[in-house]
Amino acid sequence: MTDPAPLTIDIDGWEGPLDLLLALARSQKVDLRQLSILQLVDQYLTYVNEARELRLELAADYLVMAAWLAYLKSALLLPRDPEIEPSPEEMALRLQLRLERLAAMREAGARLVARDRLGRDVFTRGAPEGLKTVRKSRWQAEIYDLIAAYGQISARTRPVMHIVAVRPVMTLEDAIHRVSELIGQRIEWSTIESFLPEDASGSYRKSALASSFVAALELAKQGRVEIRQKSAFAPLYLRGIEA
Amino acid sequence: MTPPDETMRAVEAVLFAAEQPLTLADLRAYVGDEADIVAALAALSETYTGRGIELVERGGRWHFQTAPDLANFLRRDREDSRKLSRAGIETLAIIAYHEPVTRAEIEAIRGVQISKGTLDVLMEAGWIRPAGRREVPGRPLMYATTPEFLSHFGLASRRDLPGIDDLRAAGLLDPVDLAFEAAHSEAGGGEAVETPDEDD
Amino acid sequence: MTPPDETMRAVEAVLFAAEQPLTLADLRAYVGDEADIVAALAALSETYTGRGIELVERGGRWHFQTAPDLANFLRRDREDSRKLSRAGIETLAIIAYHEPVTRAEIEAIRGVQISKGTLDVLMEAGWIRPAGRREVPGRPLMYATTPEFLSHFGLASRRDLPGIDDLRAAGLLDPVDLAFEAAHSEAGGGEAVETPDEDD
Repeated sequence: MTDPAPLTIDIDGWEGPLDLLLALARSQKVDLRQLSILQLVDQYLTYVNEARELRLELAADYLVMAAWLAYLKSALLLPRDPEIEPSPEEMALRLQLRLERLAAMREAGARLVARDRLGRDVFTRGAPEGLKTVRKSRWQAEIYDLIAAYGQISARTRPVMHIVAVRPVMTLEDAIHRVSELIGQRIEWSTIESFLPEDASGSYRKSALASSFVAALELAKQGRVEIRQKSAFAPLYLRGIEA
Repeated sequence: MTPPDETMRAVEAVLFAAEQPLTLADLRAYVGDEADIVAALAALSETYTGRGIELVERGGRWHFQTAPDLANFLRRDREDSRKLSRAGIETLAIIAYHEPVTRAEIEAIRGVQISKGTLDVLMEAGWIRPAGRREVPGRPLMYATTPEFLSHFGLASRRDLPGIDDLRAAGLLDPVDLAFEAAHSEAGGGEAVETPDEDD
Repeated sequence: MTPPDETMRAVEAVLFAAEQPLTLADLRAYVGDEADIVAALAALSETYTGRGIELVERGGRWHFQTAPDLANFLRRDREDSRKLSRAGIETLAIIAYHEPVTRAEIEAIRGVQISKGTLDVLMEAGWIRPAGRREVPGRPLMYATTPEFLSHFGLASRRDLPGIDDLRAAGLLDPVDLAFEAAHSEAGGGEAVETPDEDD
């Protein structure tokens, strides 16, 4: 194996084994497609050995690559064993394809950053006036919304006149008069409902019931009526007190 | 027109990229002492005559600017259609019915405070305008509607706004709670409340 | 040279005043729908040929910039704040030439893991962006370049990437597996190592 120009050992300069391999491949000064993989393997192994002699700490992935390359080299040199898959040639081809791709991208990156770059080589206007977007709102409202809103405000805030319709009610006076008249005829306990007019219905009946109840309380206070109720919401019974 | 020479191109590029107007000395510092900056500026100035951009000198400093007559192209209006808020429509209604009216008066009628933004929106819409000051302590500003208000709402004049009686007839004055009670008691079979004319 | 008409002047002024490159749609929004913007751009482009300023299209967006050959007059002496690491340059190139591409695919090409900061720096510069997920197990994020990338590197489109046609023709943008299959089947599995027949 011809030893290529010795590389200076600078392990920190490489971004991994593939990067180092590419640099070594370049030192063969051939198109990567003409690359001698065996020579590359030797170059790599030499490099790693030198680094070890210098007691440099080598990252594990460099050593893994070294082991794999050593295996590849022996496989390439030994008589072919058709049982082994993939074949050493295939492994070597894959390595070469990877190196080609890395080299291509490395070169592309270099060409890219060498272009005339905005803010470095070419410049946009230093003090542009700027463009304005004037955002205008076109407000929507219909005449109905306007009128309805005013109606609602008026309804909400105008002094409300309460017109109480003529309601069919039994006044307290009527109820007192009625209950005191009827009670004279009832010696037995009678429900308060039995004191209501028979034709009373609806809200008039409710009114009559309420007034009759208050009338009963008033008459009880006067000592003219007794009231009995077994429990809350149970029927309310009235009976006259004999004078 | 002068064909661009190197100095002229350099002056053009330097002025274009500059963040501030540049003096002759500034230009020399970039382009070089030997160059005939003055001639380049004159040639550029001529080149840009009648174009969208012009080269101008203000107090010994040179810069490019867009041609003043094109200012209208440098802004673009974007119209968004937006619905007026409830506060907005109510405030507008009060102003329309009561104008001229102060903010405090609007609040008294509405029974709710109005934010400054509400009046701003109505002003931006072009529907209201300041209309003098009320001659009371503090001289508050009064507001009134505009001709745009009338045309937007299709009114020939403010007299076309329906009056209170019209509103009542249209059922628009029904207090919400009264209507509720009516509906409620009807459902309960009673005939308690005088049914307000709800029918349209 | 075309004498400047109104549209041309307006387009010139709008592009001049803009803080960002503008698309045709942007220009239409400012200059008007009826105007023949494309013709105005072509005329302007011609007018500015050979001048200190040039009109360029980058990824469908137009802007004025100084002519590249005048860089020596303009180069500012602040250090290039966007100095990229070698890893950054390679990663950017891989994304630009392969987009959309996942992190694992970038790492496969470079043979090393990408440190987290590398993608961050490119993203912060506004040159790359996440571009969906690859529909494979793990659904890895893909990356692609941005319009700012094209502007910054002076590319009208990705087709302008240096050497991209040659790289594609040589199969160098295909994954190793694909290239391997091709080379292997052509060579019939024989002595493919030293001279794989890659040329199309």
